[in-house]
Amino acid sequence: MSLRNPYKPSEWINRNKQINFMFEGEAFTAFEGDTISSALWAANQKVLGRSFKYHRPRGVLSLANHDVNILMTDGVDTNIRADVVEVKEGMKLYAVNTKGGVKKDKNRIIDFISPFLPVGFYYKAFHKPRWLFPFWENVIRKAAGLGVVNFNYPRILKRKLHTHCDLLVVGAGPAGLTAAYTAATAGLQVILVDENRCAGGSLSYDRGGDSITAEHLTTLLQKVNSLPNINLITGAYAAGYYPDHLIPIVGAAGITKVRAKAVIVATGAFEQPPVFRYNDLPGVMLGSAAQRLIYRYGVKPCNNGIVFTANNYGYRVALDLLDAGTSVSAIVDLRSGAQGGAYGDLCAVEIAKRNVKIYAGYCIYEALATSDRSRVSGAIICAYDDKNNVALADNKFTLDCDGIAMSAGWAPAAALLYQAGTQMQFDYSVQQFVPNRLPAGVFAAGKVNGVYELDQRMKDGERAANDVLNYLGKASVKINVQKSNVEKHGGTSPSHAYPMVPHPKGKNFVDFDEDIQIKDFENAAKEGFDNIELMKRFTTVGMGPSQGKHSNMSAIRILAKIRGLPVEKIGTTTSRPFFHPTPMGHLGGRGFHPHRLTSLHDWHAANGAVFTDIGAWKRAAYYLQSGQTKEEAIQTEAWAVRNAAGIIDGSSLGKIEVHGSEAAEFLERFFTGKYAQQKVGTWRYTLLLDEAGVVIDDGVASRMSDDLFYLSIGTTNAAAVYREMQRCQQMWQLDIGLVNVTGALGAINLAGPAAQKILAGLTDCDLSPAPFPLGHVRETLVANIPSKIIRASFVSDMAYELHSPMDQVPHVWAALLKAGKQHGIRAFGSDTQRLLRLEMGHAMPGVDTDGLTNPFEMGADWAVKMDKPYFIGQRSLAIINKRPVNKQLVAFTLDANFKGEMPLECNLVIDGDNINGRVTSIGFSQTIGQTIGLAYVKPYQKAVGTTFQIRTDNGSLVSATVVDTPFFKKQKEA
Amino acid sequence: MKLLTCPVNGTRPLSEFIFGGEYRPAPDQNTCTDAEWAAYVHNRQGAPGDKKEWWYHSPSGTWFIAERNTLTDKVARTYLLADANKLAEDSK
Amino acid sequence: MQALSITDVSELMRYGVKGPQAANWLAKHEVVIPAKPNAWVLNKNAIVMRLGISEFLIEDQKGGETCSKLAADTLRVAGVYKAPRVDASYMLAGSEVHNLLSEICTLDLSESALQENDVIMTQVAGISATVLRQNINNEMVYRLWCDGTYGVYMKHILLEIGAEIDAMETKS
Amino acid sequence: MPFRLLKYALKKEYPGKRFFRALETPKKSYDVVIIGGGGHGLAAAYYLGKDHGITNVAVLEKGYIGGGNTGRNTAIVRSNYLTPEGVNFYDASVKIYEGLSEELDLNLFYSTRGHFTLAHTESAMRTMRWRAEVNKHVGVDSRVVGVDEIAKACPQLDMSCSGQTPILGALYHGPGSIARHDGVAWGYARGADGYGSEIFQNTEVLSITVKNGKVCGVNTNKGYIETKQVLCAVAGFTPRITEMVDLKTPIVIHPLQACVTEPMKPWLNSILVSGSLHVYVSQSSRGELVMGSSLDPYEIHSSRSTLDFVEGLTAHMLDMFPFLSNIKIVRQWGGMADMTPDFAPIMGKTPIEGFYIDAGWGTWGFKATPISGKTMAATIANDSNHALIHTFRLSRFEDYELTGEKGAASVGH
Repeated sequence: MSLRNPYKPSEWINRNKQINFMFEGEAFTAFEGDTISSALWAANQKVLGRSFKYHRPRGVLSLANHDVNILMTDGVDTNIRADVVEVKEGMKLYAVNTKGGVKKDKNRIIDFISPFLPVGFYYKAFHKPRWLFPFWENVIRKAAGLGVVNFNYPRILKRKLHTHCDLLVVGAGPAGLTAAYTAATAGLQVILVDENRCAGGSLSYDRGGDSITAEHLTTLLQKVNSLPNINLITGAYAAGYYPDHLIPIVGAAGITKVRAKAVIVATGAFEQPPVFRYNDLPGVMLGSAAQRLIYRYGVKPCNNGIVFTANNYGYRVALDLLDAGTSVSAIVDLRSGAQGGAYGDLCAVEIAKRNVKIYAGYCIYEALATSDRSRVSGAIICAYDDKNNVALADNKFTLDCDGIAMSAGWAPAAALLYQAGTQMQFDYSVQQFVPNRLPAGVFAAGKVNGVYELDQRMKDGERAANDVLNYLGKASVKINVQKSNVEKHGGTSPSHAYPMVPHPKGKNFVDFDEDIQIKDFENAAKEGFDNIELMKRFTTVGMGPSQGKHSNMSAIRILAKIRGLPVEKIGTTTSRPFFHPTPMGHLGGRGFHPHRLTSLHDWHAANGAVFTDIGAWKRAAYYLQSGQTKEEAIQTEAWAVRNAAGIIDGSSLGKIEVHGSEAAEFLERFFTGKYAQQKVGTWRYTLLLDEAGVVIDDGVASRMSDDLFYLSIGTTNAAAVYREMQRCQQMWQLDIGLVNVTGALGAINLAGPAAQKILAGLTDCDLSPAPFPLGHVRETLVANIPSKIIRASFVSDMAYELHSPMDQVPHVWAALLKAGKQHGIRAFGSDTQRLLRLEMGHAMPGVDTDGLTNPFEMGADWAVKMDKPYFIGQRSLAIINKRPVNKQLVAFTLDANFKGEMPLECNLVIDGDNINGRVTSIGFSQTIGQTIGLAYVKPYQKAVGTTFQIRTDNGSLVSATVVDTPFFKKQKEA
Repeated sequence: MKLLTCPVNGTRPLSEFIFGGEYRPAPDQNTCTDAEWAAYVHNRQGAPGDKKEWWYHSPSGTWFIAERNTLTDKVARTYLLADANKLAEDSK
Repeated sequence: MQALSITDVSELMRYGVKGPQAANWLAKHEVVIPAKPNAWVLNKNAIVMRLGISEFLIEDQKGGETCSKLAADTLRVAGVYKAPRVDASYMLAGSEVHNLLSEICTLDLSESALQENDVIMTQVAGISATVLRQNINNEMVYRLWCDGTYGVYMKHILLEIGAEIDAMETKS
Repeated sequence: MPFRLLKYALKKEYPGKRFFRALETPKKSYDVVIIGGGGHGLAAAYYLGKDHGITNVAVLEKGYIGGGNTGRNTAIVRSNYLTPEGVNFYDASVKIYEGLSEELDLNLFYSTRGHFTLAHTESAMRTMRWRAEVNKHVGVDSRVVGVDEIAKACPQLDMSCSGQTPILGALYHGPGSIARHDGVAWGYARGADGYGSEIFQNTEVLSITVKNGKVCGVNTNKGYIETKQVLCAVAGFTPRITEMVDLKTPIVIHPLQACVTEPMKPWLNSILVSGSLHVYVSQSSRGELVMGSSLDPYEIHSSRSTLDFVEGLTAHMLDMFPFLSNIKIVRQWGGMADMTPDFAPIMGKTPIEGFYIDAGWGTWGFKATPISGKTMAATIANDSNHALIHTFRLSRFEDYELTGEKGAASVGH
């Protein structure tokens, strides 16, 4: 039997387009615009989900994403929120978390044993004996969880955009629409966002059986649509509030991060279910859910309904039900004072006219279920003591029904306000938390502000907009802007102070996500969890996917009752993003993975380079020729450097110019060495420490003129070192200028016995060692490109580092390859470079040091000039110097005939039971014919000739002997 | 994301900045004791309150000082260290 | 007007100089400089950008020769530091240009927020970049510079997002 | 169904006794006052009673018990540290944890899952080997494993990480576990209360009286309490307490954030950490993915959340698990981590007689809860630093003897 009603102009469905879909193996039809839940409800399907813990049958509760009674999978996606997700042609849907289907879920057995699973039961069982817990844990894990993850789900990268506006209004109900219109009329750029497919908020469903609200909606939408400076975004939600008014708007297509100058939160309120036994049966739903079914989807919530109310709103719901063709057999009003339509409410008067029986001062003591427990079939009703909040169950009677609409009150949708730092206070006139002190630039309007009458909500929207204009200094003469106060609520409270019906048998649910009942709170409190946060953690109330939207307020009221305290003394739990759970594909979105390439990148790629990431740079680690292993490639490249020539692209090196009359002074303060007397045309080693005396980086300073040094810095640290130089200059204010030329200049290192010959053909510079020895620098043309030639010895004594404009480096590279061809030149990569520098005995900061190593331990005493007036780290070194050195970096070799398991970097140096240090660098050197390395040892082991033990991965001990550096003594010229 | 105002480049989201720690003038290393120096190097004013801090605007390479309350995360003002030093000179 | 056009103009000549005397030095070479920090002027067919207080980046537009003239002066002067540059440089235009920019930059680059002569140094697609907007033949064009070593990456991102926007345009 | 459940259900008075007494006003004096009712403070109270018979103890908590970092962390327990001292200390903690549910008679859901620290670079692989070798040396089950073994434990993991940062291997740590963090605080609270310690919630320390370099009492919002021994175990609030006694420390507060997805059926059994991608993740017994990232880069005394944290984390999670694109993040939160420059705690005696510190727990405090409680109790009882915490003494900074954990600068947790 279909519950679909005839066409209503308010509806969001397109009756001209039918949609076919499957649910649990059965075929159904829907209209375009139906949500999955509305379509199934229209088809009189009421068991649409199973609860998380007890696997109880569940149907529509809020139809607004304020609960997760109905979660589905379509075989691809999981945990689909059927209440708000539109049904699509061909969908094959199943409820999640069932065993054997939603109707016959085998796990429903858990509901019957639920007395054995009281609140926090899992803390109290399964842990003895200890060895059985893994078994129980497995059982529990399988029972918990909701949907099953689809491991083949595609990666989705949603767009993440940034946008800016004067005012963001969240919520396009009467308050939000009015606020946006008012602000936009005064010239503000406004973004108005609403999570629903259509704007209007409660105007789109809360009709009270009349047409006035519909007229308001039409008028407001016309006004809003007429202004070009309002950007109305529907079907997207404000997911959270972040500092300085940053609010991500999450929609189907992606995230828009709105940076607003001011925000109006007009998010309304969540209707709260009253708590009574079996209030979770399919067919028992919130009044607002019933209205949403009626007006948005043209669906009758039920045929014969009872309204259980504790406010005037229930009477509006009753009128809407009647309007939809539902017969209303009774209104059960918790309030004894509501007798005969008291409180002067017009709807109540109208109801009385329609001969609907009103039981004032009564409660639904218990909902009754059909024999298959699949839906509500009636209600047991009795009088209710509104003072002591107890059901007077001695005289109870039963009414049949196939649906119950509940209206007991509201909780403000104040998540964004809380996240923004709003102080809330409890307002007894509306029995609700309302904003007390709002942060600068954040405003509230409408129900979230405790304003409930429609006229007043619109006025409140206007007031909030005026407050914004004042705040932004945009108050214009045209609009009478004055700081006004929120109008106080008159009449009866829209929310009942304690809409709970105790029942000795329980099953009166507070949190539908987690199946939490009143007694769970009582028990938790009795065990000492009587602080709202402790209670939340112990009972898990509000911790499910709907994050307490329909349960937190009840939890607070119950705890207040238990403790005999007023509600405001209980406080609230902290509100955290997200307002609705937000997909990772939206949040992750398109990731930016910036990387830097040298101008030789294409050449490397074309020549078999295997790249490695060093900081943002992609560097060639080695070049793999066909059939080679990595190790073979490295050895081939190293062999070329030792016996012919090699070139490496060093363009990722940090390169910094220090100009100015006090450039040498700057270097003397910044590094450990001395530079004042350094001759123009030479370079010196640089060692940088931090203030604690720890080694940070090393490099080379070339003096190009009296007032210009050219620094080469390791790739990894280049950006940080430059930044630190800038910071020091801020403090020291020397007559210098820093120019970072890292990206502007490239570098090639040409090394090997044939290096001089190769280079000689490309430059006029006299390269012979007498005029141009190691340690010197020249500026000249290389292959007609202006370049610096630095005779550094990092990988070889016979090496020339060529620094040229980045875009000219390929030209120089090609010229070198061409000139070197007859000498057997070969490109080598950064992994090979590490072996070569090891052969030279150079320790590398970051590889041969860690975050605590000082220069004495590293063996760089010679580079530290303690007799200078100052350098960074000097004072700490003076302290460290008074203490014995605890470890020492030494060079070692393994026996030339060593054949066992090769020690690896970070294998430990072991002496008996003690860890004495670790290997920091190790490699087999073909040139030397031995395995060589650097390791930390205890000072008693540092003398050349000492042997020490390295323990390999498999536990065997390998003897190593301390030797002098460099391993590779002297390059013979070819 | 929070906004921070670079005194040269204006207001930008925090992702454009690098935190450089508290601005802490060092004691005179020639006259202070070892313990004083060790305390300077390692210890911090960890309690919440108004602090002077180094911040670096990455895209422009600008170091500046921000006076920020570490409890409320509110920034009272930002300025270049040199400007502040000059101001202090002038007022002497 | 095209929906989106992305043009790589990295081949244009550029010249960088900084230091306390840089402004005077440029004045001597008859280069008009912006009066305020983080602003730009068009001078003799060259975009002259003042980056922060005392750094300048000049880019010759087609037919300009300011950069080559400046480069010819190799004399070092106190307080004037040549800052050699290899930039990647792009022109972005079209009706969808803000759509593109809103994904790669957090800042408000609309006409109302970015003044005609503003230069901003910010992050674009996660890296440091310089941005301004320029009116060329009555079309608004956004100019974007970043370190040349990021050029391949930047171009890739611009084209990837551009293609997506293009696809959306075609669909709608 | 376990017998104990039946027992609980059939017992008339289902809810047991209060876990700890509801006390409002402290007495005039106590032998020991513990500031901070988190896991550490409560554990110290428990072991003071259990190991040392010291029961005239007040635990002062300014909010509710376990409401600080105890209830905010991602509940990972492991001992695969870098220094032998660190490994020994945390291993002792793991050993207590393994029997703690039984000892406290509360199921802490201590679940040994195995812990993989993924390495995406050669240098990370070297650090993994370093840690593995030190762990092995002191008898802790850690080893460097290859991609195959990772894939066996977690076949869903994309080893190429979407092609961005391929996984080369991992440090595997067998004892790596997760636990129900709140339960740890509640269990210790019940135990401490059972020995006679008195727990006061909503009780804030306003000042501490020190005379002649000795502690004599604490002033609270509920009056003055005389005591000669005060333990400061307040994590993110440490600098506010040490300021009261004019004690200088290196501790600065940085927020650490975490987030959780909606529950799903179990699929992730291991605990995974990626230093390069700044991700750590495990699946709770409820079915949620619990995830964290690295520290926020600047000092702030607030547990606020940021959007860029969750954007960065989810992007990296999707690099590892691309199929999670439509799995939803339910909630994000933050805690205040009390960071030290060498990534190790500060524990033990201080220059102020009777003032003991248990701080600097940064991002690694939860796993140390039992052992810190035990060693601090011993330190207080004997007025002498327990041998296990010598490395973590406050004076190491003045001595330039920072702990070697600084050597391994990768994401911890």
